[in-house]
Amino acid sequence: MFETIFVDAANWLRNLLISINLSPFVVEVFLHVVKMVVILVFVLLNVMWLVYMERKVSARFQCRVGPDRNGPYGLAQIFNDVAKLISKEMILPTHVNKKMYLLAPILIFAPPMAILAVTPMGEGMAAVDLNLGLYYFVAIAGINTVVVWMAGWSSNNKYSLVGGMRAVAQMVSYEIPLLLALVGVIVLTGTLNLNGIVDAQKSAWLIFTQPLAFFIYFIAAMAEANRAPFDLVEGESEIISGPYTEYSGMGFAFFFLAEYANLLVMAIMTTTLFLGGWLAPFGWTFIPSWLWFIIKVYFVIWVVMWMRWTFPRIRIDHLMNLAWKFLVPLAIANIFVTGLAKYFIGI
Amino acid sequence: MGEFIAFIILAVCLLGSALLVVTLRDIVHAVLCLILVFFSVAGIFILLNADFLAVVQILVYAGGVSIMVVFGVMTVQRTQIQRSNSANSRFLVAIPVVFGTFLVAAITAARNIWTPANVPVPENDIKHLAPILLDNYVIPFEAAAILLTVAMTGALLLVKEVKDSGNKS
Amino acid sequence: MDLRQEVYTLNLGPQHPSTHGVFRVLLTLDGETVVDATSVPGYLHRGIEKIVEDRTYAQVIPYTDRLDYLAGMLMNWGYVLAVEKLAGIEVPERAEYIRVIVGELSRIASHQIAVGSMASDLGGLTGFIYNFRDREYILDLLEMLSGSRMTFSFMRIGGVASDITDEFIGKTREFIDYFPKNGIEEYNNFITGNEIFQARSKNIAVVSREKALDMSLSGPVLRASGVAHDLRKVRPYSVYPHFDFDVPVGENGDSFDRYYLHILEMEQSLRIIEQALDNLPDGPIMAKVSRNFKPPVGEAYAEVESSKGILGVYVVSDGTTKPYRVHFRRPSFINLGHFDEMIKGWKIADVIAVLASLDIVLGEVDC
Amino acid sequence: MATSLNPTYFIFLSAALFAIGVYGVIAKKNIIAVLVSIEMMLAAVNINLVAFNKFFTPEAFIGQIFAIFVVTVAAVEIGLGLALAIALVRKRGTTNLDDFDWLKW
Amino acid sequence: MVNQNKDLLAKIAARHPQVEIAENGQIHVPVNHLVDFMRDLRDNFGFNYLTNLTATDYKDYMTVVYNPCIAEQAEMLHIIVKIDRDNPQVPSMVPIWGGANWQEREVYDLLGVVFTGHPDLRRILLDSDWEGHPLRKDYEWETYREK
Amino acid sequence: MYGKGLLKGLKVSLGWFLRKNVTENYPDEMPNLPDAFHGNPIFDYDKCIACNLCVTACPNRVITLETETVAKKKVVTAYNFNMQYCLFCGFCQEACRPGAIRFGKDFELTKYKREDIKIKFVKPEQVEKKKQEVLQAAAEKEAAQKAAEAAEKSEAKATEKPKAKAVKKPAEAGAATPNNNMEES
Repeated sequence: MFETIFVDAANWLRNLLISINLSPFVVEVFLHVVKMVVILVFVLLNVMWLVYMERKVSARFQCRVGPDRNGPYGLAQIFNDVAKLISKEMILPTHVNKKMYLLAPILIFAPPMAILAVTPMGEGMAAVDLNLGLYYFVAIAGINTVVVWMAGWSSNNKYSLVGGMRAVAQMVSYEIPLLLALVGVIVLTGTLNLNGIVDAQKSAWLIFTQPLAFFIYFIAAMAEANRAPFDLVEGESEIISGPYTEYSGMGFAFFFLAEYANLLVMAIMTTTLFLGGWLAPFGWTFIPSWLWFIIKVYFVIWVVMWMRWTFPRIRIDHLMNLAWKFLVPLAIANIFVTGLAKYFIGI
Repeated sequence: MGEFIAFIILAVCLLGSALLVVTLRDIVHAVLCLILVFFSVAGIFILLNADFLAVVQILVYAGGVSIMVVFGVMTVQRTQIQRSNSANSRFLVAIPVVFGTFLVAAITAARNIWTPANVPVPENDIKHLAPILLDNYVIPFEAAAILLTVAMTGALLLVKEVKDSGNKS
Repeated sequence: MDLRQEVYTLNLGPQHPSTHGVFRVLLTLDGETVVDATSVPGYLHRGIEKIVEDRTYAQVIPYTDRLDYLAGMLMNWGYVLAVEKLAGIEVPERAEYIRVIVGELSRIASHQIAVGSMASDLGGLTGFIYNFRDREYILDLLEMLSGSRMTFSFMRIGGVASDITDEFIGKTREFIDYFPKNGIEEYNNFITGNEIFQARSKNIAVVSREKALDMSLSGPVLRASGVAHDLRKVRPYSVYPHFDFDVPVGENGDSFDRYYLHILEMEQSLRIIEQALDNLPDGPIMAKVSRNFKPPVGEAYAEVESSKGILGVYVVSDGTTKPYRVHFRRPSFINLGHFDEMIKGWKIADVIAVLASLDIVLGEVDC
Repeated sequence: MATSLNPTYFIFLSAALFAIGVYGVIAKKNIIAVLVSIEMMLAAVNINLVAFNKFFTPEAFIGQIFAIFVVTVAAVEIGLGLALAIALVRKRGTTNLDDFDWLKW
Repeated sequence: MVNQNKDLLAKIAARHPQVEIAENGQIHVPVNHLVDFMRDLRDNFGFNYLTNLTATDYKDYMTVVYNPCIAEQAEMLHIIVKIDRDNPQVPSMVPIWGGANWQEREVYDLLGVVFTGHPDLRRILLDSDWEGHPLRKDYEWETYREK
Repeated sequence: MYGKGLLKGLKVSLGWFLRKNVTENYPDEMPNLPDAFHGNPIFDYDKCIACNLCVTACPNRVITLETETVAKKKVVTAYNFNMQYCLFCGFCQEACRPGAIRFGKDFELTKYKREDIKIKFVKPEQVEKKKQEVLQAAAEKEAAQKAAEAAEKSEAKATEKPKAKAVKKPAEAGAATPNNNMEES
């Protein structure tokens, strides 16, 4: 019953709408709007939870307690944070490029939302079952760069500018190993459809058949999502807050939350592509598929946080060297090996 | 009907942002509008059942080319950015030329009687594209790859050489 | 037209998360590479040297705490040593031992900040927190003795303010047992051994032996360049000749050596404390110093090895109850003088790392 | 597939986009604006190609293949064009195309 | 710390008759002989490390104090130079010991001693438009402490 | 091997993730402070003998002490402790032989108003009471010993007078020279 709860809900809604004699076109449009709203709510809830989780997890790693003053276990801290950020003034410094400065925080949420629309979060639970899902993910992930650059450039602050430049350099460089690592996945699964990729992992998760690709993908995705040790874009000990230095109030809140939205997207894609998506390990199907998905996603997020609170930040030239001199050749070798294996063994 | 509405929306979006690209005073804003143009084109492609091309459009143009242009603007533009995209005196010539081009194309298109082959574009177009691209057109494909490599090398050389001579002066 | 147009200046500070206080560096950058740098200190200048001209000799002591507030004991020590030398006061041996114990504890606490801030400035905040966790033990110990956690004002001209108790000795021994295993080893595993950390600090901003001597650098910054110049060994003061310890010396003079010496020195400090606790003599803790203390006319200059380097105190007396002139030779100040040379040609991120490896305290730099 | 759309719409659209691009190429002072306009013209061409592909040879995919090559060429063009622009600007310190009126540099 | 090595002091006294060595080991050097003396200390006596440099205002004259020492050895000298208070000028030690750079700037800032030949003699701790030199004894200032 | 250090670091932080936190829940668990702690200043009016030693010992001129001579005995009429300038060095506590001024363990010394931080320890009624007591004691003493001990009285006078003089002088000098150019950051 729990297994299909969301699919059933969608079908019920569709049947309801059809039963009141709406045209199929209108029904589909309405259903998509509903799905978008659900994804929006899903992202916002997760992001708010992630803010709290990061604070708690980092506290645990640093032998502290973390927020525990507001509500039980400090859970009300989430709402207090958001309320504080909303109620603060969004300062508009004098020499900013106004249109871009105000547009950037609005646009920053678009790419993660767009990606989440195609990810299957449970059996048959993708808002849009896109044939080119994986390719689409790569394409949309690149858009983020522009928005971060907009924020950095329009702020008219040198720290922001340096941050924006770093964002562009880092994200463009890591797009390439990311893409190349995914080629191995595509070769093995023979599909670009995310549902298809999950289905193809029924025998063995791709993390076991493509460990190298997973390694490259994981590093590149962390760099794409600006997570430590690749958080050079923010690099709070060097360039204050990078592109977000000048933002305050809501503007800052949007960037701050988008950071976690990107983390969520990164974890979701890792889960989908390498950890078997919503598939239940050991045949434990008594836990619904979407719950398995959430568990895996949060495990990935926890690992990322673990790394963030352990490692120091890498330097920009090391970062570039890592991408171009280490990850790209490794990814190409991986493609080659995968291709050979596929050709000769025919996995 | 739905397709028509989508077409109208996309066309308005496309032409509007394209006009903004050539009229906005600030080159950076113009480039951001260019990204909107590319997204609209991608939308048109989806309308034309070319999903793969739409994603290529986003990946190459919106993700790659626009970033390159943005970078170009940043390295090139040193004076005030507000008036960086002004028109020169030739716009008086340009307007008749533009209208001429448009009219010729429009009239030719309107006079022609199209007989569309009423066959739907196959789903999952990438499965059909790949064999054509890698069997029938493998030589142009490789040529394109070489072209890209040559262009990249050339671009690097151009930028680097000037940097060296700049150091000397 | 030349490429100089691509160079831009960046004001790093005075309000910046990683300048350890209020300190400004005017960076001229080409992309992310530092072309030129100018240090601008002075944002925390409180005029302590002027203030203390209007205080009696004893009243100066709380002000010295505020120089290097991370190692207040050593700052106290430098000052009282100079005054004792000026007035020719013999300090009882027990007081000297207590001074050594609290001084070395203070040195460990200060080095922990150096190690931790190096980690946090490279982006690993957790290393910083781990250092603070263990520093708490030392602060508790010193608090038990002096009543304050940072600005101790514990030393007096001719001795120390209070005697150490058995409870203090017991807890210090506990700390000596605890620290090498749980503290130092953990820092080595967590910070020193980390490859990213090493890549960020090894071979960065190398200072040659000659340059280090020429620029009058001192403390771990000097010793990282291979100069074994530790006043506790080369010109021993107090009861340091009684103790057996080593002076760790770096090889390359890079950021990593400067950082790693702090950890090695913590181990040596622990050794000294252990020996001092074992050989603690009985006796008074204060020499006879009159309440209306007036040293003879003259001047004296005394140096101690503080956690940041050589702290020199120059005191001139005109025979009244107030010092005529007090000058502090602050190690951070002089170490920072070489900073702009060190960071040339490195990236912005390295500027932060090098500043952290210099281990400055702005209260001391600006005096 | 009876669609309410027919090729004329797309030809009109691409003609309009192409015309805007032509205007940009002729009238813009800034070298980067000109490059951007050329990109728009190429996009207009692509729309045409894909539209013809859909309406006339849906199963041969000739139009889409051609569009892919156009995308490649466009990427090459913008890359080289920007490199040239940067080189020129470094040499001459201006982005104004009207100032590039010498034959050697 | 004043050096106790009598041999060294005797050697210095023999080489430089102009300097005057007090009983407690403090060395008084005339200003015009300072550069030669210091250079000789560094080159021939091995004093390669200037730990301290400061000055004092004595109302009718000023002294500049130098404490050079030898790295990894115990020797340290206490050198006092007496200068005119109205026209306080001393040759800069930066060419001999680079470490004098910021210390001389500090002394200039707080006491107004001009170090001739210093590469970059600007105020270091105080604002560049600050008036007067605070550590001079006749410096007047307002108190900001509320009553 | 490359990566070994990274794994070691991960191991350390994971260890702390699984362990109990070492921090204290501060407002719930108050820190266990040693007796020597320098917290809030506490003044015991009855113990104060108005010797002025704390005033002279204080490096930052935090304490002002006002006295009034009632029946040849000094009565403290005001003991003001300007805590915003206090360095918590404990010199006043050390100087005070009778233990009238000392530091407690309360370290939460923030105040809402600037005036609140200038502590006025002596209340007028205390002064009045003390004055009455002194007068009464003096009267009693006078009544009891008026005829008898003339020599003792002169001796007391001799010891008390120069002491008061010596104490007062530096305080005056301190007030006369304007010196505090300190903007503590």
